[in-house]
Amino acid sequence: MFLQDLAFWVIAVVAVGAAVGVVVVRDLFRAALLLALVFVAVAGFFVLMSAEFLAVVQVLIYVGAISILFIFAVMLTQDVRQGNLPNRLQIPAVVLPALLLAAMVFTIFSTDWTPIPEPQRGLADLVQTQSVGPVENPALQRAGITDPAQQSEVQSAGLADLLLGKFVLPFEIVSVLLLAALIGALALARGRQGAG
Amino acid sequence: MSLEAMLIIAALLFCIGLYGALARSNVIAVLMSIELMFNGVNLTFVALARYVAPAAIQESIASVLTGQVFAVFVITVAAAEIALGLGIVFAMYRSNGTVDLTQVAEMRN
Amino acid sequence: MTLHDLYLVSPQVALAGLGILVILLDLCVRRKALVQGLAIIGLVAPVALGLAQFIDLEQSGVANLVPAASILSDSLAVDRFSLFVGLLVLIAAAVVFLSATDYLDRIDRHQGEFFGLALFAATGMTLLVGATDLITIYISLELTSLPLAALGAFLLTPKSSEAGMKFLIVGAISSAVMLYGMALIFGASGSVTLEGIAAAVNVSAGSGLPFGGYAMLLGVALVVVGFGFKLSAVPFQMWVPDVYEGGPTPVIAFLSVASKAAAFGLALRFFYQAFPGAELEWGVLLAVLAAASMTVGNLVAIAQYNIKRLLGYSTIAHAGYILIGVAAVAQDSATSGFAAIGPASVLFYLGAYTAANLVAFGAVTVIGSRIDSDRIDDYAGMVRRSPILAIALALALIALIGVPPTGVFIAKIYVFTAAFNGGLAWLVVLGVVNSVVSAYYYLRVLRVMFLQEPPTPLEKIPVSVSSQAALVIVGAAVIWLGVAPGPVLNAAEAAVAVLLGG
Amino acid sequence: MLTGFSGLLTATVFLPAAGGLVILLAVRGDRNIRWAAALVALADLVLALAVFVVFDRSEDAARFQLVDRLFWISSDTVNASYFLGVDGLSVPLVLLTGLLGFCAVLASWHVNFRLKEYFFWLLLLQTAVMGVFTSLDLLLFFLFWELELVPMYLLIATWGTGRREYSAMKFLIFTILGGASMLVAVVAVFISPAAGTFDLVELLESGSWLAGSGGAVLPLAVLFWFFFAAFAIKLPTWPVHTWLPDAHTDAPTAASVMLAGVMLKMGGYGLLRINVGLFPEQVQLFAWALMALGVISVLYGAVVTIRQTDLKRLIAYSSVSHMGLVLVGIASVGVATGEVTATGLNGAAMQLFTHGTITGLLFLGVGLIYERTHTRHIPDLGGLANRMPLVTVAFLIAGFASLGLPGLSGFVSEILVFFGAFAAFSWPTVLAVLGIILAAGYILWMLQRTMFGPRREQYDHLSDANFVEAVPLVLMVAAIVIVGVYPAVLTDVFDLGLEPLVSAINQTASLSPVAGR
Amino acid sequence: MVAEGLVWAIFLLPLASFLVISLVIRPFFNRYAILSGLLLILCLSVSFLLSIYVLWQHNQGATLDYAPHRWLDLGPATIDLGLLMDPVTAVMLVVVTGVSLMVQIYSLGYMKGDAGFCRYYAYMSLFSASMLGLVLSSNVVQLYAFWELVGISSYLLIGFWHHRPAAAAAAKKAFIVTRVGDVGFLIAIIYLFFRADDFAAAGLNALHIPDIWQAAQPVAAGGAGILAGIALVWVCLGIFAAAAGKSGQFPLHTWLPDAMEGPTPVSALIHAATMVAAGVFLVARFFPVFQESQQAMTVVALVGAFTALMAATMGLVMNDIKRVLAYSTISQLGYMMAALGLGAFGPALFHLFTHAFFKALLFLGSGSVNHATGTFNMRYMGGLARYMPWTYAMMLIGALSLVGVAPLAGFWSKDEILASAWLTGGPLAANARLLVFAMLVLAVVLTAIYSFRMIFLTFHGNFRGGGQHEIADARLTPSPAPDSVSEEVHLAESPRVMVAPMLFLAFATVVVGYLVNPQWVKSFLGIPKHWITEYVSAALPYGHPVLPDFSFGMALISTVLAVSGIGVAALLYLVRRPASSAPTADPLERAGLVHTLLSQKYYLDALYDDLVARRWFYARLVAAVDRLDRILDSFVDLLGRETSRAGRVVSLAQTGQVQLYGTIIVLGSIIILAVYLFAGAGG
Repeated sequence: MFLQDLAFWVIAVVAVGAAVGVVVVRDLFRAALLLALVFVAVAGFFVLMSAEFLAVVQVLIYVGAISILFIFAVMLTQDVRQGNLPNRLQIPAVVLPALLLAAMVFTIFSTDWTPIPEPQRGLADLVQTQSVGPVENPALQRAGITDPAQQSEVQSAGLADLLLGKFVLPFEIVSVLLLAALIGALALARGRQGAG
Repeated sequence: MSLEAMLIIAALLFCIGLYGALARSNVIAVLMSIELMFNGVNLTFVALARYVAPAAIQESIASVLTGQVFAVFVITVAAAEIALGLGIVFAMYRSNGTVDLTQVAEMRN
Repeated sequence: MTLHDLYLVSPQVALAGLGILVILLDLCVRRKALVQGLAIIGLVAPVALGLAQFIDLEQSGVANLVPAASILSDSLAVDRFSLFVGLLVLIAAAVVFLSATDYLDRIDRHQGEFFGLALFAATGMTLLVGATDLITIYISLELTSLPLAALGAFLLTPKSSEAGMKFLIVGAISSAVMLYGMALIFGASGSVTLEGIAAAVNVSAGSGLPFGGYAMLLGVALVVVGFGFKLSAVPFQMWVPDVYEGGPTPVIAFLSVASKAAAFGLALRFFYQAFPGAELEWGVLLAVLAAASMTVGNLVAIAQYNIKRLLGYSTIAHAGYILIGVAAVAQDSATSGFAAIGPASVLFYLGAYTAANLVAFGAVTVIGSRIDSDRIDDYAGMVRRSPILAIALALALIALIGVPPTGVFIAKIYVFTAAFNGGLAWLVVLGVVNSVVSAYYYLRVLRVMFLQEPPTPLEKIPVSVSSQAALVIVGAAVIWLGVAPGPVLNAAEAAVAVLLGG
Repeated sequence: MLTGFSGLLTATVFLPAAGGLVILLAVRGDRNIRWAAALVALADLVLALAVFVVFDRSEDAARFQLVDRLFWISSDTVNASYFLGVDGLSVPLVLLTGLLGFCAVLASWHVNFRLKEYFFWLLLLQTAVMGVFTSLDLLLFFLFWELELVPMYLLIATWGTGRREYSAMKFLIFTILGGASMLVAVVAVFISPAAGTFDLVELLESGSWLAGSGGAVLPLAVLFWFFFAAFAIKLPTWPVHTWLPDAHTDAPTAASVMLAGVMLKMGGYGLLRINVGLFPEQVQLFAWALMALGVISVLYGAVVTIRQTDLKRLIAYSSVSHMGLVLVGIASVGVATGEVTATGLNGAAMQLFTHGTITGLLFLGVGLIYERTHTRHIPDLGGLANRMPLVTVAFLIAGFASLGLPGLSGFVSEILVFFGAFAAFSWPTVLAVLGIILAAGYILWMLQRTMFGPRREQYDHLSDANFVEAVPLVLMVAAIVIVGVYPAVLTDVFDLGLEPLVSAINQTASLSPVAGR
Repeated sequence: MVAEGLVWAIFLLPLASFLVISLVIRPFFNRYAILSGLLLILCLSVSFLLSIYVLWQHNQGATLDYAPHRWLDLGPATIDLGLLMDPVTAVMLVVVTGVSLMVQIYSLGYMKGDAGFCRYYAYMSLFSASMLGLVLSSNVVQLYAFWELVGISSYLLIGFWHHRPAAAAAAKKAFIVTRVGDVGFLIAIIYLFFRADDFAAAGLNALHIPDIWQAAQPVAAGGAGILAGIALVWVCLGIFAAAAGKSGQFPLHTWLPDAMEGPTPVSALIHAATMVAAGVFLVARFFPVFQESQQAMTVVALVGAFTALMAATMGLVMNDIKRVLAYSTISQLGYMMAALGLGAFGPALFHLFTHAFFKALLFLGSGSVNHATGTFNMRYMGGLARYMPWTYAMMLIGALSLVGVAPLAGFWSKDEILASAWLTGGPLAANARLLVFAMLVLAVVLTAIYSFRMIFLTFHGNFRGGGQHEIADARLTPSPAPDSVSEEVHLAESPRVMVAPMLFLAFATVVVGYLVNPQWVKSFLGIPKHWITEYVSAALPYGHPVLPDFSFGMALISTVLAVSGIGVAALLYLVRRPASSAPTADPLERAGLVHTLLSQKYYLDALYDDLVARRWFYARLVAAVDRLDRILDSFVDLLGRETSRAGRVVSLAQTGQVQLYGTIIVLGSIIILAVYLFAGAGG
């Protein structure tokens, strides 16, 4: 557990520090790199929270795609880059998020979160950790799940099952959304009328 | 490591992102900050999924994955949003010749 | 996913498919009129499917076509409510497409993408009004916003890009904020479905806090930000005038009616189904937003010189009026027959407002594309340059004031009745005072068009047949809704039954 | 529930609008347009006369007659009907509208641009006013009430003179403000569980909707004042009268005639029909306030009138003064002891009719003068009596009627108002009576300086009214004289409409603690 | 029994004449304008004959009770159109139709060739009809209606030459000043209606005049006792206010001299004989009510007497012959009022009767003079006796009658009033009665002086140039000559059509005193002693003070006073006058301040017009209210301006800076949160 805590705090420091860097450094290129670092750190959190699949997705999409996009964008607009100057809204931009943060922190501490009850704790761990594919029997047995009904339940509780089952509609919508974003980006990239 | 710690880190990320979104003048930096906010949200989702009992936990153990599912969708949408956002940034860059939001304020009262 | 599930989402599938088809057709043919034609005629398919679902509803007698066993049961509802608003969206799309004719030569080469994106956005809207879980809501919301952002920047002119960028950034910030709120709601309730949230709120009621707890409270407050952005309610409205001014007019037309209708549908369903026991809390919040929207929208509109900006502020103001209906929860619904009047008035108002605003934007679209200006001063003597445009615009503006015999008049009566029923008499008074203020700026446009001399030499403004048809049909609808509102009223009342313990 | 469909009222109400539409779409040529409009208006006058004649005055006749009722909006929550009908209160006003509508069309003979539109709006206006007087459904009433806005606005702003756009906008804002206030009240009445209907007849006759103020969503007193605000603006009463002088001054003749002649009457009609009819208790309770406003309007209007140098402004302010009498008449219900009688209300109703004809005639006269001399500035006028004897005579008669000369209609309404109000508020009534001295002052001063005085050379070429111009003058003079000589022709009809209101008031007074005042 | 229709015809014939002239002759036969005059004369002749017939019948004891016709039903009371045929009415009918007939005949000549000939006769018809309607009315509202119609006819006739600004202004002034009084009447009527329920309880109609009489009588005297105490006083004073306005009683007399701007026959008929007497008639009509209030009677008597005296003083210094006559009229009306106040009902009406004839005669005479000289200004007359002997003779008769010299009509009637004042005094307290008497007696002297000043200035001495000379003089001064002055001077007797009516009136002036009211014999030509005073007194169903018999002492005193007055006038204007060189000089001017005060009419006109009307009312009150109106108006504009300014201010936030928009969103959400949290924490 100590190692876990240590890892958590290390990642936390890295994540927050890098995030602050993203919004503070003048050089956009460095900001983009720091952003990638934040993404990686968040992926680390995911791992810590047994969301391995998400961690993978995070790395693939955020670090692998989005960061690259940002870097491209930064480079393409290099010629007009006046640096990443702050605008004139510094005071409200600090005060308001700070207030919001205070509210969030207050909420986080004053809320009586319902913990996962003990009988299901183990199952939940298992389901979350093994979220990608079917859970293998040995793992089940290690977790002390012997009831066949429970076993099959756990086995059927995969992210993929959810995405194609209970959440199939948003899944389908996302596909349309991606298509729309693609087409939109393409259409915007076509250039001015007459110019191309 | 606890739920509260995790949530606070997430909230911090979110608010730092929010600050950046409000206070940076370069549109790319603003988009980056918005990504920070999404990451904060995702952390929150996953942490909640990890530590907080879903209402339907008695009926279906799979419901403990709901937060993660949400996070998956958020990541995807964020990607789409950034793709389109950068498209618009390029369009703006070409037509207005700048990526500085303080200079893109032609329309006002 | 069974065949029946597919049937349940068939209108949306048809819409998205139509979007793809239009883009493909654009790649294949040179005659751009065909693209437009397909986009318009193709809309028949989703409309027909929606009507089929409606008939199905009537015959089966169930409130929601989605059976509990369906895998869609957590995500989607196909009921009269979603069909009503969905149909409104589709009609708006059709009308916008029809009246866009005169505008299309500006986006000559990418009409396919233009219509395609609009159709994708429409898909999002139709899903939005049926969505019953937070994830679907979020995704649909994004599907509504993102294509519109792209469309906003579609002209690639400085103003247009600026409009698209503003829409995107403000939208992204508010959707991130909303998302955090959703996360909190999810955390507090342990559920993403509206039903589950409602159950959690009921369980936690009695804590003395609004919505039963701090997390839920903060969650709702932040979700309201996202909704407010879509509703263009104060204080989330700041993007509206700039985007309206810079965006392509047909897109703005679509944005101002369809997107708004969907957002109100969403807001109604969200609040009524997820927080049925907490009306007092969100009712007051929305009432305050309504008051602020009406007042700010109308006040600032007075100072506008650009017709699109003016209509932008007008849309903010009308968001305020409609919000009255959302906020007007029947105080004692058990005793009176007026339990449904709040949401029903919202639906009717949306219908009437859609008609009036479509006419206004239709006329502005044509005028703007012909005289290449949206300045109100350039509308001088419009009645001589094109009587039909002037009369149509005048009718729309009069309707927007809420003068009989137009639909918005009945709608206002209806909304105000609801407000009284909800104990919001002060809001009614504020609302009527705002109507007076609004008359001032609407009529200024009227005055310019009818009373000022046109520039010499007099240049007539040609209007395409399709635009004329759109203006005449929707203009007739504006009056029809004012003279014989019965059918639509009945439909609206039937539609909202599902929100109230349906 | 009253049902039926006789069609006469529907025809009366919609004939002008329909005719206007036909003119707009189908008639070509200035001459034809004018005659077509005149024909339509004449036909409507005949219909209005028919309504007046057909109306059954016998003892056991129904209170509301010639009912036209169709279902309009029927949903689970909102129910409203297309419901027209007349009672004794509205019948004379329908006639007045028909009469003035016709005169207004004839007074528009010289309008020379955008004729079609002009007559369309004018005729639409007539439909709106007719609708207000005949609607028996609150929602329909409000609909017609608002329908008049745009036509009037455009008539003033397009065909007016001077600062016409400013005046038109002012008119509009005030009227909309009033409408807004009424809208609140209409909706509140409807939503009140004890009412739950827009059906005026039901509301008037059941009276039960008032039982217990808990039955309304707003206190009845508040509703009363919301309604009152709308009608007071229209009437107009001090201090919300300031739109009237501007609107009148800058409106074209026909619009002035309609505005002063019938549209102000909508305010008075509303007060009688709704404030008195639906709020028998409140109107008694607040009679003192009505009286105060009325007396202030009478005196204030008269005093300001004296200072006016613009002919139309002068008449406009005199209207403020004269319409104040309507309030004074209505305040007669505030008697401290004893039964309320219909005298004061009848006076108020009569004042509506008589002021309509008198001021209509005055504006016609001013129109003719302005058309010929191109000025309304009183110091620039004078000596017109020689050149325009017919106009002078009409103007004189209108002026005399306006200052309450017996034998002409104004006297009847004034004396009825005073008779009625004195019983309730003696000293304020005496103050209001003093207004007639002021009236004599400004009317005679105006006559002296416009019509009389030495001949002026620049006016030597002026001609008297021609046939088309003379017809409305003669009609109005006839109306003024007939009513003045034999007022029972109207008062008997008004009584039929007012008696039920009075008995309702007496009934509530005997039931409620107010009676003890 | 006289058929009701015949009585109505007296009123309806002139009305018909009005309608025919205005609707037929004026529009279609204006070229034959003379028709209008003939028509009215015809109608009036018939009316006159009918009036005499009615009077005769009534005197024979015929009952003339006619049921009224409902005009307007007002619940407890009704407004009726009815005929109140009592002796007062019968006498008034004869006076009005008779004098009117004469004036109309005279007008044929006087108005000949005037462009407004038809209009003139139309107005005259209207006036005659209204005046007849007034005296016939049985309902108080009906009476008020005709009262106002008479006023408007007077307005129209004073302003007949409307192109003359002075005439138009005088007409307006006449109407407004009388209306001030009318308001009192109206309020009295309103008060009566207010008591209608009480009336109805006693079976009376609150607006029916005989019923009002009854209501005013105490129950003990067989009345209804409804009107009593202070209410009774106020009702009386209200009615008296109107009477004072119409009859030119102080302080509402100022309009009457100005009213002389109208054509002279109009002055003769309306402002001498009939309309101005309507005030007296009104008080007489309500005499049974007045009688019950000592206060009201005292007021009436004092005001009447004071008016008689004050008007006479002003008559002394006027140069305009018609104005002299006008003040004389006011003065004489004062006598009548005073008589009524003294309870001398019969003498008052008798004086009204005689005054109508001799004052009409004097006015017609002044018109005749004007016809010859082109002016009314006596300073430019003189010596006319030579040129117009008939006119001179008749004016002399009129003047003597006015002064009250022995055998003429004026003597008899005035004498009765003085005798009443001295001997009985009716309900008045003794000192009030003596005051009244003193003023009346003093006025007799003044009457003699001004009357003969007029005669001497006009007819004696040398001719001073007439209108021509006046216009020439006016050119030397900044103020132009009045519009009524004309250059045409033809010193000759007036045409016969003008002289004949004067002859008739002069004849009446001589004989009428005997014909209707022989006092010192038992009967004259079968007419009983005190016939008219007793006859009219019979109109009072509730009794009246006893009338004194003829008193030689009083007759002697008044004659001496009159003759001495004439002597003074002769001294001033006959004996000393020719010595003065300036033709326009007046010996009275030597009175200095007193003369100024009198010729400025005690500055009452100035007080009313300049101070009250202009400075206080118009410049202060009206201006202040007008300013208030502007403020109200600007308040509306201000509201509009501020609203749009608020809009602009709010719109300043729209800077175009997109992140500001985001900031505002966040701010908004934080505010929402804060409110929720506080509200939540608070409960």
